[in-house]
Amino acid sequence: MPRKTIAHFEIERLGILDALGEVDAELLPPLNDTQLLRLYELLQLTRLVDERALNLQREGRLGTYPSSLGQEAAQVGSGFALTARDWVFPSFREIGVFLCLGYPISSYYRYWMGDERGMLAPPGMNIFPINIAVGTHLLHAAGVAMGARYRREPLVAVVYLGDGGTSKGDFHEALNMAGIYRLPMVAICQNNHWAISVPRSRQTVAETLAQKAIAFGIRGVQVDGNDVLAVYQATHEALERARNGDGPTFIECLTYRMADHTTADDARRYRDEAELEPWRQRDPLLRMRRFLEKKGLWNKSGQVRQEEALNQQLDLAVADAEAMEPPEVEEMFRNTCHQLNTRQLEQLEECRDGKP
Amino acid sequence: MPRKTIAHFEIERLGILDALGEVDAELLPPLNDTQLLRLYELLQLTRLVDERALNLQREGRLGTYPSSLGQEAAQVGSGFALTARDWVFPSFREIGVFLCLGYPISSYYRYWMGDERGMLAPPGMNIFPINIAVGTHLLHAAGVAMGARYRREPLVAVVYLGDGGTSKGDFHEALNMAGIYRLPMVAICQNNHWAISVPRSRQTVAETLAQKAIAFGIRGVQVDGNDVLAVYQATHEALERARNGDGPTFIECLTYRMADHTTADDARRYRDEAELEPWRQRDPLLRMRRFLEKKGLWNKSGQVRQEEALNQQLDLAVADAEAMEPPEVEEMFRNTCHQLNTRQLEQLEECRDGKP
Amino acid sequence: MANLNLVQAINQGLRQALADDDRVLVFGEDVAADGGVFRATEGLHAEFGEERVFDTPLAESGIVGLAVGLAAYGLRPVAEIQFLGFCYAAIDQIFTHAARIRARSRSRYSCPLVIRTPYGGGVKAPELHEESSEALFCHMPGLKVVVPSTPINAKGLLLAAIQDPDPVIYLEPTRLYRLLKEEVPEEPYITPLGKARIARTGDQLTILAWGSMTERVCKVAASYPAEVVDLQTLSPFDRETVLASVRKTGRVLIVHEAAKTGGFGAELAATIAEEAIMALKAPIMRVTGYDVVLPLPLLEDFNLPSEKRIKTAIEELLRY
Amino acid sequence: MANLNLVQAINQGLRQALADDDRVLVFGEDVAADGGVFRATEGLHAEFGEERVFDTPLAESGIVGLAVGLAAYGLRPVAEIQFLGFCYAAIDQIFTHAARIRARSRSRYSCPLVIRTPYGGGVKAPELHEESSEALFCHMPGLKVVVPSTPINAKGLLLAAIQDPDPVIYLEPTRLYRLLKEEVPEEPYITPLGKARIARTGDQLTILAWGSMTERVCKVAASYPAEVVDLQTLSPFDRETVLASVRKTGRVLIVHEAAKTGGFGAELAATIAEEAIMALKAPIMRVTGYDVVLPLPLLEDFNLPSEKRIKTAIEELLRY
Ligand SMILES: Cc1ncc(C[n+]2csc(CCOP(=O)(O)OP(=O)(O)O)c2C)c(N)n1
Ligand SMILES: Cc1ncc(C[n+]2csc(CCOP(=O)(O)OP(=O)(O)O)c2C)c(N)n1
Ligand SMILES: [Mg+2]
Ligand SMILES: [Mg+2]
Repeated sequence: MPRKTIAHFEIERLGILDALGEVDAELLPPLNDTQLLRLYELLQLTRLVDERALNLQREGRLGTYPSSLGQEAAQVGSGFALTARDWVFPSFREIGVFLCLGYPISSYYRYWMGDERGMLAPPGMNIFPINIAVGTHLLHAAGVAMGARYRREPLVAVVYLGDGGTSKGDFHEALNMAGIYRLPMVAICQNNHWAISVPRSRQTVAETLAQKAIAFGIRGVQVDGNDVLAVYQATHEALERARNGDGPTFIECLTYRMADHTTADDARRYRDEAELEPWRQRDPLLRMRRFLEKKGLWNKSGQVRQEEALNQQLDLAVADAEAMEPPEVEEMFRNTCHQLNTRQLEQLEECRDGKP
Repeated sequence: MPRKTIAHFEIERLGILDALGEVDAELLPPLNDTQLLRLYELLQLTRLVDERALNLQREGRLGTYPSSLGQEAAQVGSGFALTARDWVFPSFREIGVFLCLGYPISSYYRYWMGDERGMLAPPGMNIFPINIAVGTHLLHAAGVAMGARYRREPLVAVVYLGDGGTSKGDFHEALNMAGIYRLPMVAICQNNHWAISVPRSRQTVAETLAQKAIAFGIRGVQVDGNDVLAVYQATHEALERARNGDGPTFIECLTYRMADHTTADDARRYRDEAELEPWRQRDPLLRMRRFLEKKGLWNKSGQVRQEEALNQQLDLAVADAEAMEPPEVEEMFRNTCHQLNTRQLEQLEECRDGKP
Repeated sequence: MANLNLVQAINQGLRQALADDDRVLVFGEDVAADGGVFRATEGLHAEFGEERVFDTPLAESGIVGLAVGLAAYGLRPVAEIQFLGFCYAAIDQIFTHAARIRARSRSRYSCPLVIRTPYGGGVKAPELHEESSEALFCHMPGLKVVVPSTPINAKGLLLAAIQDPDPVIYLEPTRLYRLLKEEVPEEPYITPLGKARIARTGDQLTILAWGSMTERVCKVAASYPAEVVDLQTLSPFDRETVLASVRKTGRVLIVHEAAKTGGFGAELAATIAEEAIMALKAPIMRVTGYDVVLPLPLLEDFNLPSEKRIKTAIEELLRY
Repeated sequence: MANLNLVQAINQGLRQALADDDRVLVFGEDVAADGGVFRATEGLHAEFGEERVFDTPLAESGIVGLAVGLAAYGLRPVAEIQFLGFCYAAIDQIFTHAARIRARSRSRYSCPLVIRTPYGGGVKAPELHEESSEALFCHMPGLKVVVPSTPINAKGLLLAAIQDPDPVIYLEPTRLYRLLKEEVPEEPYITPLGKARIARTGDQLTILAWGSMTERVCKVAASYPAEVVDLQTLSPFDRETVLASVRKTGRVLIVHEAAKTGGFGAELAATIAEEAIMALKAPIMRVTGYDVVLPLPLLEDFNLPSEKRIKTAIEELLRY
């Protein structure tokens, strides 16, 4: 056998709803009008919660915050496909996913105000705390997926990461294990083209991120990340496969970070504003709204009413978050380990009556 | 754009010399008779040095040792393609590569006798010490490759790893960087089908290891690792590309670990002896010998003479290794940092007159 | 009651944990068919099957990260890292996640995992196979660090570690694996974490040690009025027992294999200097590995605290 | 001579190192166009170009491993890890390789690299952005650990670190980046590694500190007869200066941000208890961060050693 081709691979991209609000009828997922409207409402809510967070930060009422502007479809489309059983492993920019699960907005704000209690998930909601150490949490999803299979629980572990996250060794170790153990796991990568100031093109020279799945012998797909229907469909398919024992999927959502990396960042230092223009045309909310209007499900006044309603919801959430009494120093000790040792107990005493 | 295929990939396998000693004339690399005979001599030497190490270990004259039995072609074929300029980053099972560079056999033995001095490379020989922490050294090759490019030195950094090494995060981080910076680097993976007791099939479910290159957007090829000519050719091509600025290559050499993992291991605990039979048929030395005999370059008596000569060389190497005086305790301190601090100096004093 | 060496006691402990609690899973490199490179998991794969006892790919960070997920899910993962020297690649998962998931989730999730790993020198093994970096793990709140020193406490501490609701680093002194045998109770039992063991009583000098040094120290101490405190758990360490012994003897010798500077002996000395200094009749001495990169076999005996160095230090202290 | 804050002094040091020595390369995440998330590398990419100053992918182990290769090849890599909390992923490369390549190759290769990273608390940053795990690196022979505390020593120590033939972990106290300005000499200069600085003289009490705690300690100490020793280099630490001060004052307070147990303060206390105990009039006290998982901003001030806690300890010690 001389030079012989021994393996072939292909990467597919899925798109359903284009920037003008036109859909590919064959691919349209079977969602009823209520669901379609709910999707749009979640997109709206995501954007408003994010906008409000930025305002609070500017007023010094919230700490450093990473905006999800422009990535709403990737978050809501995938989050909407989840079932209550599934476990979610967020990165730090997935407010849209938290909202799909019904996570209390006030808690989410509270976390970014510098309070760990904001990440205490409500009972029955299987979501891990926000993960700051990029790329390290895919392994936890793998572990939960393995545990669930061991317990014969039909859940899927869904983990979110960014394009930058694909460069970490843990990304590799986790997805390789997901393949070996054929785990019920879905990794959703929001390729927003930037890792702070490092562009996607400098993160890897692979033409797509989806093809990284080939290294692990698992399924990889790319979707239009600003197309909420395509993201929903791709996630839904991946979840089905995982539930049916057909193994993990790595989904690359092509989207764009329309804001600074965080409120501590100034993207003008490193990126050309002109780059944003084409992506404004691809706005995920706009295209969904156009689609709904064409379907006669939506109009200007509905839009206005919805925004009002959501903003009222936000006023309450902010009020709740700010009404919360400050955490006690006990918090810091009691959550370090299940039982404090004698030195920790002495330290707690000192700390209690030792306001700085 | 609905479902659309956006990327295609293929993995090629190269073979030139088959198990019966037949070659694919078109692919035959342009090596003259002297070179072909030298290749065979190096294969022989590799096997004999290895055999001797095992004997020494059995007699308690050498420590735990990892045999390269069956992998001679992957090591010699690649090592023979290197130039004196290139830098080599071995794993721990590449005696064949050391021999191609002309590394002193006595030093190699000395290392496995528990003496760091065995890894002090002769002046002008650019080889890193044996690397025990699997997969972590690809990054050093990347660093040297980047440094060489910076200095406009036309060298290539060549790193060796095993199938197990492909599972480590550092493997991913290194090859991704190699792609991004288009580094003059070649990673040679000896897929000997086992990582101690873990079979290749449990290391990853990717059909080939070569395809892992796709994740990094770099070139990946598979070769018959028991075919010294194919390994030579594939390595030669990869080196040329690297030198010409065409970037890194990941080469998977399909071979088999015919011995226990190390002298501390007993493979019968976990692998079926029957698995070895087909690989005995594919012995890398045998097929090269058949090829040379068919070409009229080799015969029984030549074989006998060569073995004698090589064994004499080995007797001397062992004698040299064993004649070496034990290391001084200074060794331990002086090589920790360029200048000892006062505490280390006190410790050195104590250690000197404190034989255990 | 059977006469077992340390590795057999660990094997028995693992078998009993697997049998008693279906939440327990054992995994790592070569732990299944091979039974572990030191045979600590021998027979477990055959007895409990692939779902409970399985091999992983060669990926230490992955092994620990997987364990973190399994533990948060509610299982009791017991992960093996083949040697402590390969734990460095897993430190991010251990420090960033295993130790913090309880805090980050405000106790919604916890991390009851055990990481077993052979550690320490004296076995003439290759590079990175004889590390003793226990101190690193003792500086991360949220982690427990346990070091057995006999077959009996090896089993009891292992079962305690597996039952503990927080992450435990369980360091197995490779040199002791087959060095000593003793009668180990057949039934499962617990040796409580956080409690030291008085390996030998004495009133003139307190020697603090753990793991393989306990054995060496006890040998030497036999001919002196020295009390040997075998810490058993380094984090949290048994401050009360240590201080009580020091207050009794007034002299302290600390012995460990790891490099002196920044070793765990420093914390013990600092605690004594902070809380019992008035009881001291002499300087707090440390006999430890030197501040050098660990040598290969030919020099390792010059680095490991020898009986001679321990003897010398004892006699110097007793002269005060 | 310009009035610079600490981050500007570092920026100047990097610029001069790049200008003076073409072996120096600066790289890490966001160090190029962005100039570093704290602007420490601002302007360097524009001035020295892509070959000398470049961004890396998001891979900390990769960044350090790359630096190890560059250093062994003969260059002088200065790698930035964006925050100390992300160094955990690089500890394998740091401990297994950066610290050992000299030993493993019997000095045929060495590893003159510098890892710069912001560290410490007090800046109300997110999780993992305020770690102070300096002690970990002080327990690995072969590594140096440096912590500046003023703009002047920040520049001098950085240039010394870059010239040092061995690997140096250079920890930048984030809280001080913009807190204080001082006149920094324009020309390049060296602040020798391994030497402490007497930040304040006094004869009744010795306070040992480094990094951001130096500033806080000096504030409080001003009203007491306390000598403040700013270690500057933790590994190797300036044992002679520390012991001399202790022998003079007979009282010791150690202040650091990191958790108490296993912190570097333990090594200092142990060294004193071993070599100068007879000079002590009082227990060796430590005021440190607590043994807890680092809290988020709302609680961080309760964990960081406060002026009040330092004051209380000083007064307690002076009562002896
Ligand atoms: C391991 C690690 N290294 C560095 C950082 C600092 N950092 C925070 S976000 C970020 C970029 C992440 O990029 P990406 O994964 O694409 O996610 P995105 O910010 O685009 O959502 C970096 C470098 C971190 N949080 N974790
Ligand atoms: C990081 C790391 N983990 C574990 C080990 C222990 N170990 C030594 S060799 C080996 C298997 C390596 O397999 P492979 O990479 O295929 O190389 P081979 O032994 O087949 O040559 C293992 C697990 C190690 N040396 N390094
Ligand atoms: Mg991104
Ligand atoms: Mg192998």
